Amino acid sequence: MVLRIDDAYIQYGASVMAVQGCSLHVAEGELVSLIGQNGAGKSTLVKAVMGQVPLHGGTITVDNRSVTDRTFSTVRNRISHVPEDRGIFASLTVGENLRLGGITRKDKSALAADLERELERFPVLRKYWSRGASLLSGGEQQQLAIARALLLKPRLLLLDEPTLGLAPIIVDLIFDVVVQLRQEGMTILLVEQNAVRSLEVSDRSYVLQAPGKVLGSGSAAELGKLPAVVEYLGFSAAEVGVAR
Amino acid sequence: MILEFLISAVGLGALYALLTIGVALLFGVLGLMNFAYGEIVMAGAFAMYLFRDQPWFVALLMAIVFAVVVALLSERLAFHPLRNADPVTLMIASFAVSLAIQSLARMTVLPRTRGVPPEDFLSHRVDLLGADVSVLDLLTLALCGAMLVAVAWMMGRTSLGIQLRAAAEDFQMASSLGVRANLVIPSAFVTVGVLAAIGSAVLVARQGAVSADMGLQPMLIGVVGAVLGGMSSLKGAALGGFLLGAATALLESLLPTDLIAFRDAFLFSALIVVLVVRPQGLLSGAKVRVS
Amino acid sequence: MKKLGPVTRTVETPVLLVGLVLLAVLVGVGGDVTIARVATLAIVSVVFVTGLSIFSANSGVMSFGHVAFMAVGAYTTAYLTIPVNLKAALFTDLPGWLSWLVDVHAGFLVALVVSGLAAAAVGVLTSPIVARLSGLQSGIATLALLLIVYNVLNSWTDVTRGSSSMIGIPRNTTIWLAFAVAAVSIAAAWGYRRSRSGLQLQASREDYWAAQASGIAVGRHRALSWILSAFVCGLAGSLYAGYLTSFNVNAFFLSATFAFIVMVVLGGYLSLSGAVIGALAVSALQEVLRRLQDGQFTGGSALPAGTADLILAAVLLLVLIMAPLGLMGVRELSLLRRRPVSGERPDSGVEVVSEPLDRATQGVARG
Amino acid sequence: MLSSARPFSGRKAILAAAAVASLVVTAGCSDSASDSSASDADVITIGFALSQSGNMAPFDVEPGNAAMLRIKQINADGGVDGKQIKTVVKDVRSDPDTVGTAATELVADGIDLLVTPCDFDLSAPGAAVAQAASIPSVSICAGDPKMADTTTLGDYVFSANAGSDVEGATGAAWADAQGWTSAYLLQDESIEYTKSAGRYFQAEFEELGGTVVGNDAFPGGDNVNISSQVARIKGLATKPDFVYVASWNPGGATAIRQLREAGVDVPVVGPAALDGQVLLDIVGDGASDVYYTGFACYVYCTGADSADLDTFVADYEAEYDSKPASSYALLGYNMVSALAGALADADSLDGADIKAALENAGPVSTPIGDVQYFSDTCHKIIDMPLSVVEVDHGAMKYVDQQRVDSIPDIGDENACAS
Amino acid sequence: MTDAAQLSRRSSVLRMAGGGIHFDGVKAVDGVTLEVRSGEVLGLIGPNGSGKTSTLNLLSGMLRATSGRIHLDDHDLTRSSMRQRVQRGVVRTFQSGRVFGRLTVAENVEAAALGAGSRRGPARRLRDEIIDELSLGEVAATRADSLTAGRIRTTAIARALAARPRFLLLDEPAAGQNEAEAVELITSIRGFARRRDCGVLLVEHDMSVVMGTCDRLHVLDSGRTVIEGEPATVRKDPRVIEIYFGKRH
Repeated sequence: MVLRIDDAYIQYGASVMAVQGCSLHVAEGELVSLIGQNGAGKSTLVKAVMGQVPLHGGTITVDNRSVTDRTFSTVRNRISHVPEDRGIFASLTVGENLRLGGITRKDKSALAADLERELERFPVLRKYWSRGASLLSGGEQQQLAIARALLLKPRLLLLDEPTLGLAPIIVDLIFDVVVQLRQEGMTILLVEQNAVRSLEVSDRSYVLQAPGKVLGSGSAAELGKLPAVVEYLGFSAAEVGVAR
Repeated sequence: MILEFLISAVGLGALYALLTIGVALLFGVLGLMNFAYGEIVMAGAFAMYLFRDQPWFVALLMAIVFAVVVALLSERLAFHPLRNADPVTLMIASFAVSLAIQSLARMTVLPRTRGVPPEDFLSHRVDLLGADVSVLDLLTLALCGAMLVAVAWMMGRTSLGIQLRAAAEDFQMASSLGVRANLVIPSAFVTVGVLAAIGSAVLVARQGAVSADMGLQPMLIGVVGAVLGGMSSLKGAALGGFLLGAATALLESLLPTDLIAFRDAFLFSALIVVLVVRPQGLLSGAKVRVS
Repeated sequence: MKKLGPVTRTVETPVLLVGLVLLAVLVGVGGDVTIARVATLAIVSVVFVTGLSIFSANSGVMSFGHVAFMAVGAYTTAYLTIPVNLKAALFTDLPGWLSWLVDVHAGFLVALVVSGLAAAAVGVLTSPIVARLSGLQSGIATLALLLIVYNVLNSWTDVTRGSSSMIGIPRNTTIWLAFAVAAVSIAAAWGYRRSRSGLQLQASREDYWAAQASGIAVGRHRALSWILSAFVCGLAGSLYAGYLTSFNVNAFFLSATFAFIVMVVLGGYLSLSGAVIGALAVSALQEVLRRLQDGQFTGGSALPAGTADLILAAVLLLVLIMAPLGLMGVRELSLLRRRPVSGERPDSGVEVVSEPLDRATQGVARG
Repeated sequence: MLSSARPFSGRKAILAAAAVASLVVTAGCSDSASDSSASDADVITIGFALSQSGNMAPFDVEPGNAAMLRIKQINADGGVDGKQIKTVVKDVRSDPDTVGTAATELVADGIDLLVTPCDFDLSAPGAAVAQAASIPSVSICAGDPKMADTTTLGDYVFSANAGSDVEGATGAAWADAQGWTSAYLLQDESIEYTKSAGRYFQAEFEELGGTVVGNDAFPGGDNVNISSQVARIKGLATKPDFVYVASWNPGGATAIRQLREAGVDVPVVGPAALDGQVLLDIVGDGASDVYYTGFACYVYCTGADSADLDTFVADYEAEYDSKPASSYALLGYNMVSALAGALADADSLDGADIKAALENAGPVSTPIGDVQYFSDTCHKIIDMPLSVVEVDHGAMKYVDQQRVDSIPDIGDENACAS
Repeated sequence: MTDAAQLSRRSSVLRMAGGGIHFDGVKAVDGVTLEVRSGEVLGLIGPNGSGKTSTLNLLSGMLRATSGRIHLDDHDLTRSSMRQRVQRGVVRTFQSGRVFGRLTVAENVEAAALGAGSRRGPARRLRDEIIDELSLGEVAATRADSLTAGRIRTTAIARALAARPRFLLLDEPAAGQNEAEAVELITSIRGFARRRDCGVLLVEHDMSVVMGTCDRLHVLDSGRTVIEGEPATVRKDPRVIEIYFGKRH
């Protein structure tokens, strides 16, 4: 199991619970999506995996190592995070941003090959290689963020709302890339509000309800049989099928 | 005469630019407007005094060592625990650090002003295109110019430079990509220590005096120059510092005798005017993107 | 909305603060001459930081230049209260257009008000700077203002006596007068805080662009609070001159600025209560440290000279590390129980937005 | 009714108030610690409010040490008229407010005489406190002429130094004695001391028949760059006989260094504030023909050949394990000699009697010769023998002793001028 | 009755003619002409970086146009500051809310009412009205930075309403909202546009919000106008499908 979250509790401030007893897992090569409304605790959970928010109960392990361990490092365990705000360094060029993606890697020749592959995948990045990243559009920045994350050669890729605020045509492109990565065997946890599209592409999905409780999980078809999930999402799995 | 003035003005500008980028670098990486910067310069100058009887390169080397050690100690003891603090808090903390280092220096090694004799070769004058120019002015220009180029190269081309700039922009993202805070922040302080030490060596060569409160001037120069340049880039900071130095030299040669005492008033009035006309600083685009 | 005795709520904080200052007065009156002196100077500091806080607590902009207003107040008081015959001896080289200064004379209360007005006039002249600048730029511009005023006072020897001390000012400041001015200043600061202008300025402190987008004339309100705070700081300068009877331009430079900043920051620079409590606490601490260093608590064995400065710097650092917004943060002193406002109970299904600590720097702390 | 106030829970508020109150009370109560046995008939108590820390400490520490040394000697010799001198010392941390507080405390303790810092601006708040209590105060070495003016701070205020007016005039007199007739005045604008040194130099030099061929100024302080001033000196049609640098350390030394580096090689003369090892270090081994009017020549200066000075230095070193670093130390030593002499003549330890005794005392014997200290119109020294010291290739050499018996009246209400 | 209130009775138009701005030589908005009328909702859509937010910034006065003119009826606003425009009734919101964090909700609203020129008494009455209308009563005395995300958005809208807007410029108000919330938002935007006879410019990505709310749509690409028209027409336009929706929709 690449990622396992067991009965996680995460607290904001003194009293507010953002995540209450959430459990989920992602197996090797799986594309798992985490869907739910704004405020359900999805991003909080991802940040907890990255160690950016403290865990108040339960465990999170990556490859059977607890992320709250003092010696645990997301970088050494090759967890790549594409945050909600993309985390692009606006004052650096596209090339410099990409260079940072592989900053910890020692295998320089393999890195060069990986970089070449990502530039094939995202031609726009090659085109704007020496341009300031701030001059890219939102969709281009998202591609840069994903490409940069891939240069870490991630064991686990955390994509937090990669389509937020993007034009529909870019949303399509991003989902295409996600599908492509899954075919390449990447292990991915995808956080999305767009439930329909997420269910479409994922092996399994978890539906999260505030405060960070799993309402149901499984494939699109399985979830469609859970009345609570259907009520919460506002549509049934059958409709997902229609959309597909 | 004109050439002499130019070389001296450009030399002073280069020295000020050097002092300014030290301040701007820490502000970029940590959001720290370091009022204790002058005390790092003072540490370097103290080494120049302590090793005044050694060859100049030994003294310079020791100045770098002393300044770097003081810079790193201030990071470890004061700014490290404040890494999560906002810029105003950091700035005020640096005030406290400045006071503490000054008091300590005065209580221990620098109770009074010390003199550092001039190096012989710096006192010579050379003929340059008909102008009688001092070696010190030429060296100031060359040394500070070389340091500026070196810093520009380091920030723009090396891996450390890219990491520093990335960390300056978004520390959390940088660290999740594997940029190590405990590498980047001390590196920034080391760089600042080296810059301050070079600055202190030039200052000592020009002034010959070392005292516990000598840091005030370089600190003011650095802070004012950095804000003048716009705080957004090291390039802007260097330009701000350079203009400050050149303006100082210009005022000193143009002001009549009975107004020379008001040099600072003229200088800082000009600064305020520049700030009011261009609040974003000299080298910063008119870009406003608000979401 | 729960009604909580509106009048009590309105005046509670200033009354408590004035009470605190009164406590300092009583300590001063009850103690020996040295205590009385320290207490009086502490109350003058209260007036100054109250003035400073009118600007910085409401606008959120730190000023390094307010000591210049204090200087203007002190010099004005000197000019108005030094006996005319002594003045004629002190200022022999006044330029012609200022020669009338030798003959003017005023009672101390008039001098006090005029000193405030003179400082306010400098405030009016400089208000476009703060109206236009924010953040660091503003901080540096105010620092530049201090450097300019210091340079002029220090160099315009014919008029300001330059680096020579201003002397022969009659002693008019009593501890009770200082207390009265402090009380009025606190009331004025509190009144401004709750005024239309104060509310709009606080809004701009929270978000400059959103305030602009709400039609708030940020520059105008900043200028207004700047001028009012200049007035109060001018009063502080006047009290200072009237108490010490002689002063030097160096009293209004960086070390004084640092001392006042320590007060305001220790107490909490976004809160009036913080400023007042900070001024009293730091004044008391300074005196304790002075005596400690002189050996009054350690049975006569004096500590190494300079220890007091070191301890002061260390205390400031510790407070900053433990409470970055100072002891009071943005709170005001209050004894009445109020409903908690620390956080809305989250509606089910909605994530609370306030971030745990500081998101941007969590990674740093880990690193 | 809405409030912008953030509630602050009652318990915390009380804690905060209690913390402030306890600090205030601690500050208040500790007072009983200082005992007051000053009115003891067999003891003369002198309060010292000096800067032992802060940026002005270098000016006060050595004169203070030397004063303590002299007091110890006097007490060992049986005291003043059989009375021992007792000292109470407070560090004023280079802060004018603290000077006032310390003076208030000392006066309350019942001192008979107050010694204030070596700087006019720091002395003034202390002198004002003593003046109000009719207790004489003596600045240990303030050089600003105003310090001694009975009309400025008051008639109980004295300075145990000659002042920059005397120093400037003495420099002029010595230059005139060398046969130099044209001077260039380089004026440091940073402090009053340097400004009046320049003014009185020019007045005396012109009175003696010399001409000041040029007059230039620089801002002074510790960031000195006089390249444009240098260019103007070098641009003069005829070289002046010498340059008078009315400045102080370290800025003055830096200015001289920059003059020499730029190739200005005429003699340089300056006031006593240039004195000290630091001048030698800053101008370096290459510089020569630099003169200043100091108080004495010892330790780092050779050629005075005075057994008295050697004894002073030896005693000082025996007491403090280091030699004095400037000639200001001697001023503190001499001051105590002067005070002891006057106190011996005083009718009582009443302030008015001590003041009268100070004004009427005769010349005081010091290691640099006899010095007449105070008169009833002039509360400082006029007839002070200044030692002209030459800086020559890394060494300081005694040249001559120079005195003036009066200073010119330049219309600035200086009570000591004639 | 104030002048502003009287004015809002008349139907009026906020118009940008040939507006443009460039940053570092890059034309962010290039000769865009559009107008919003009282009582209608105009949707401004387009791919990322197409100049939507810049257009909104030009209209609100946050940026000064480098070319073109902006008029409110007969008043030339091209050179007016953001504040002057607010006082004329052109009010914007921000994507992230940008409430005054350490002020209470009530103070947020009152400050905005004062900013738009109300005196103290009327400002407080207006504040209470708006707080009632948007059901913010129970959090009125709560600090805005401790509110929930939804309440922050509501507070930001309440603040905009306190300026008595005649034209409201909304910057992605539905960003990060679920569909139920978005539906609620549509209703309230349409509601206050009608009730207050207020013109609304809506910059939005969420097509369900845009389609459900807007009377007309204006589509931008690379800072230029692609098409303007009824939602149904725009939706079918081949150029819009090409650059924005993509072929799949």
